[in-house]
Amino acid sequence: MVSTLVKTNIKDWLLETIKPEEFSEKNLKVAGILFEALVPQNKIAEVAREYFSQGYFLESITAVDFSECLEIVYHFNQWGPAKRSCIKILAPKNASGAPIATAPSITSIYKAADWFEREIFDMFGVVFQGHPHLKRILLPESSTIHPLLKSFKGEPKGSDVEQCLKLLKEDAETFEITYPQSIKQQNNHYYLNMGPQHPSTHGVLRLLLHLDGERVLDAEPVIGYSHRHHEKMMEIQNYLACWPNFGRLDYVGAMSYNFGYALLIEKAMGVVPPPRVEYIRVLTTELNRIASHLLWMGTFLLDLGGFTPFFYCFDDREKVLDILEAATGERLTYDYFRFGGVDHDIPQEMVPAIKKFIPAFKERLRDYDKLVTKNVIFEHRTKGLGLLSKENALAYGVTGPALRGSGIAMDLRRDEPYSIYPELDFNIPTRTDGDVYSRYVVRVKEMEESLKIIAQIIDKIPAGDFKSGKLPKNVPKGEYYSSVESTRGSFGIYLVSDGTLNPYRIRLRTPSFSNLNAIIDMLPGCLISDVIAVLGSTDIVLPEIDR
Amino acid sequence: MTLTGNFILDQTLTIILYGTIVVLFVSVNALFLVWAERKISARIQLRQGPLHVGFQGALQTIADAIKLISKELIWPRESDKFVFWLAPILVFAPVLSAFIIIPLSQHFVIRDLNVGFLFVFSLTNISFIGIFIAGWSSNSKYALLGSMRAVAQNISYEIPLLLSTMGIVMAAGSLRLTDIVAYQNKYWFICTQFPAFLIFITAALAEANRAPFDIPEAESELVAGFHTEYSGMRFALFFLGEYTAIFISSAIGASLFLGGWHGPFLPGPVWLLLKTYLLVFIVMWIRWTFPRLRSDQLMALAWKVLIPFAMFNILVTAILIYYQKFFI
Amino acid sequence: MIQYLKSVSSGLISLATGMAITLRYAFKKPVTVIYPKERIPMKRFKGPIAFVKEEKSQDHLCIACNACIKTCPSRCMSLVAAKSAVDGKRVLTDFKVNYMLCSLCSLCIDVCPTDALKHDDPNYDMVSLTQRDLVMDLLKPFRDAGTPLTKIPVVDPAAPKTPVAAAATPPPAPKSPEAPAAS
Amino acid sequence: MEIDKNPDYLNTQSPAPGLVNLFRVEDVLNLARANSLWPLTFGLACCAIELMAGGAARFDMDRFGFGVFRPSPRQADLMIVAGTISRKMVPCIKTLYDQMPSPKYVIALGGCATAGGPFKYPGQYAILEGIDKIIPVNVYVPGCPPRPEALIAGIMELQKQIKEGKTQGVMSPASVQDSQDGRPADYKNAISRADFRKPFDPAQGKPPAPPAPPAAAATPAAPTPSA
Repeated sequence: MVSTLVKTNIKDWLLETIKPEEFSEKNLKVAGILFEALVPQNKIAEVAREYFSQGYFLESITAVDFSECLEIVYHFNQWGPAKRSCIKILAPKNASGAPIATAPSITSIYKAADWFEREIFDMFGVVFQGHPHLKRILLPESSTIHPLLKSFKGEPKGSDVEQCLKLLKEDAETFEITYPQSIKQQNNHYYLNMGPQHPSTHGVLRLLLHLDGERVLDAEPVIGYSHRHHEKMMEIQNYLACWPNFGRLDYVGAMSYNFGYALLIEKAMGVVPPPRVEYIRVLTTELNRIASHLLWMGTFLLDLGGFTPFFYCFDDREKVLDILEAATGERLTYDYFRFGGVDHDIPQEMVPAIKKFIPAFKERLRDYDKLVTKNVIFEHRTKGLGLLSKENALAYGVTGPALRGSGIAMDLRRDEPYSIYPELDFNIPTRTDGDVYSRYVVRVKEMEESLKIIAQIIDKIPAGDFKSGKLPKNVPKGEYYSSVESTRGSFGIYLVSDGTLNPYRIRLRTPSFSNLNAIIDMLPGCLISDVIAVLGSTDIVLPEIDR
Repeated sequence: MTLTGNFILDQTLTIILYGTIVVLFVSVNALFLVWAERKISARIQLRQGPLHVGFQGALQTIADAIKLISKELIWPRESDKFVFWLAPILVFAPVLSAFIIIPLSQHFVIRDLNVGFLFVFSLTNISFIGIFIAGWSSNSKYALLGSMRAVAQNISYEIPLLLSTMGIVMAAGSLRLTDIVAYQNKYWFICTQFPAFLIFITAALAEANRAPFDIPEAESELVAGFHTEYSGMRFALFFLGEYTAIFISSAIGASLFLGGWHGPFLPGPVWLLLKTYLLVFIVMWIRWTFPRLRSDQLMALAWKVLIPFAMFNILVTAILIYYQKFFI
Repeated sequence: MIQYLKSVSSGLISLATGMAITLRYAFKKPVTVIYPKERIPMKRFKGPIAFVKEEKSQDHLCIACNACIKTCPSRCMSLVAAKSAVDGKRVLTDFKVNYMLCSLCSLCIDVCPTDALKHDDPNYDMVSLTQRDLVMDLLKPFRDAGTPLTKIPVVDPAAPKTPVAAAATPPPAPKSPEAPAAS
Repeated sequence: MEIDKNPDYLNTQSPAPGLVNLFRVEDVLNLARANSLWPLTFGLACCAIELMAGGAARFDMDRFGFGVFRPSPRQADLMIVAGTISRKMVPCIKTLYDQMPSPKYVIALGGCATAGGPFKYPGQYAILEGIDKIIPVNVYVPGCPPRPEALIAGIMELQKQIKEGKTQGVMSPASVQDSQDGRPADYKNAISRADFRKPFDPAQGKPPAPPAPPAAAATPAAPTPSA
């Protein structure tokens, strides 16, 4: 990969060549980044190019609204041990008001920047110069608001119906002219709308497919159909009240999102949870990872037309949920973690239940192996399909099992260790092919690894408190980044705290967002049937993408 | 004059009688098959299946049928109305008429045609025209894609289906189904023609649009395929057509490979039904086990695997028959 | 050619294995819970929020401190308290939870100083034909049972002066006019 | 576009009971309809997972005949609105509802579809607070998310309604008094970046020390209590 030819340390290069306006080193364990630098607007392309050439991927771009300017924040990270750095540029607010601010685009360097910049345009109104098709991504295109600006004070009560009626009317009017005219004229080529209501788009994704017969020439995911204003919601309520949001962000693997938020606030407050809590957290997270992968496996096979494995997977999932429910009281949208602890102690009968579950599930995994993995039809449907090259993975910032299927052993449980993961013995399964089949195999192997982790810690849970005592009242002023390996990839939370009772800005870096973006390059050349397989293999959860 | 008149009257009455019996049987049979499929799939999937509507959910499909009859029939905007109306009938009616050649016993057969099961295959092909125009007239891209797939699939699988039966025709020396079944009073053709049997089952599955070959209506890809836009009773006719087609294919398969009415103790028709339902069960079992094939793989399977093997089977059979005659 | 035959035969074997597995599962016992007849025992499922019934007094424990109201992320709770006509303490006269908005995060239970709230576990399968039924009155069971805390006469906030006289009314008055009015 | 709040096509009562007595037929039809509610494969958010779980082996909605999930709205009878309704999705839901053949029924599954759920706050900009503002709803199943049993209970309630011929016009008023407390949402004003950055600058980017020493703060290597 490109990163092997490391010329100089990126920090030295920045200090020498770019001469940032502000520069400060941070503690990776507390602030989540190694250093941050404020560079002039016109240098950002150069900086991004250097980062790209050194093998960094773009973790997220976001913006923070200040009274005089918008701060646009880029987080770069590397595969392997975490070396996250934060580059900022300022976009002064336009006095005339429209556009609100402008900034240069880095889409030509990082493909991932495409959607990130569109999101900032959508949410903050920053116009990125040089972006090929800057349009709204999460809100309806006719929308006029930029909700994450602090000047947006909410809509009047009861305006939702009005807005929806307006959208309905627009929808009825624009029924005929959805597609670009230029393409409509070409023979044999046509557009197909897959979604938002489609059995296999895993929720409310709309895929706009440009087809020649059944072969995909071009695909564009249209997202935002389940935008639930998580980020704005968190800004207007206190830290404690954000918990339900983290349970509903990715409802399938909610526990790791809980984990991320708990880590973030504990870092910021300087709280160390008791050891029992760490064990409970890892235990529940790994169980949840199994449940999430099982759900994915079931729906993925359902997409491929195999009905029966879906039921077996759900049967297993119910068993995991029984165990989790006894501890958390919920089946999927967990609000289980608390700052410095967990909501409830795990019940006594959980340990024997898990011990009973492990061998039973191992047997099931063997059955899946025979029924599905080695099935000739399944192999034909998945092998050599939806290839994700390392280059594209880097350009799109793909993380999680999708990346590990392409041969990169990146896992934040190893690379940016948190909680008790460094003490545990587990492998990071990888496959080198980068196709649908390898992503499938990686996830199945991950379930085995999770089982291994559970088996390791189930007997070692120390006695003690399940909650730490007194907590500081609020989060000290500053910026924090915390990142965990969720079921779908690396989930990051970027918090700007102004020292008050509620966050000034919370940015959620959700893995599926980048992973879904990458299918733009995986789909061309596929058939419609393959679109389903490729989409299924990325394991997306729409509300997490749309936030 | 009177003779002809009587003859015509006789004929008409017979047709009406047989028609009524067949339609009744088909409806009841389809209802039973749907229920059986739901129960079988449920058992395979560790669940119960229909349970609360009648004993073990036996009335479930009847409720479904009554509901479907009473549903609103929707004409999609800009659909080709006449063709849209015609398509379900075209799918259902030919399958229905295929019943006339199934020999329940040596003499209990409605029409013992000398072209035999070729007639069935040509009839079932008409229903593909129905599927095609259903997708075409719906004015929906998903439906169109589904019908295109159906046509491609049908053309490919017709060949292995016929080729797989040729060995039997050569051995029995007749296309007439009664002759073929009668020939099997010593041994069933499944013993000598096992590869052909596998090919036949595969191709019959594909002909009946069953999973893993259900690509024309692939739920997870094309929403509901060619019948995406059909509602109510029209949709039910497609459903009825599909299940009847399975039954017909299985009955033909039972006649060709499993010795039709032959069997100890029980009367012939019962044996035929038993064998048919066994094949239907296998078809369902296959459906609930495998993932779906992709359309190009489906073609590859037909042209690269089934047809060569079927040809090879014919060759071997021909050689054997030739030497059998030569030596004995 | 050999490769081809090998792939065909291995494919056939894999298909047969798959069918064997599904057939094996077909003879296992279904895992289905026949729901209306059988119910899964709820160990710790979070049902709708309800008041804890104290064993001794059969009464609720709420002191109307508003801690849950302030914490609730979904803003789904509302509480009305009035001044007791007896001793001037705060008395709960109305406590409603809009179950439609509740996110079952149990933060209110966490912050409650008297542990007066709980999840009503067995009530996990409530359905309704109207939205009105889903705004739950937590005090209703206690009012129906006529527990002591619901009977305390309270100062009417609308008429701030008169309650001094009302305070003289004896506590065992069967029902105060305010309590039903709050429903 | 008009919202049909009490549409005629929901009315399945025979038009002229005096002329031809169709009550028996109507009863049979209602019984059939009640026992064969085919839901639309349609999920919006979290509750859709519970909908899937309801169809899976443990709960098995197919026992009642609800298990035939139809992906095409033309063949579905029951729309289970499972999840948060974002405004961008509303035209799609409305279209789907219109595409379903009558008689058709709607269940609002979960708090979000019922009234906005946990995502309702003063001034929200992205969701529709309850699907009943756009299409008529027959049964509400609250919970966040409701258990699959609650969904089954909801469908059984709907069954009861259909059997008794009561479904037409079941439209609860959309403007239910919600006990939302008067707590205003805390919309902040933008703070000045210069002010925000101030404490960072002097001491080489050291943040103001949090209450506990930062080095120890998040170190995962908490003393291991090997059991």
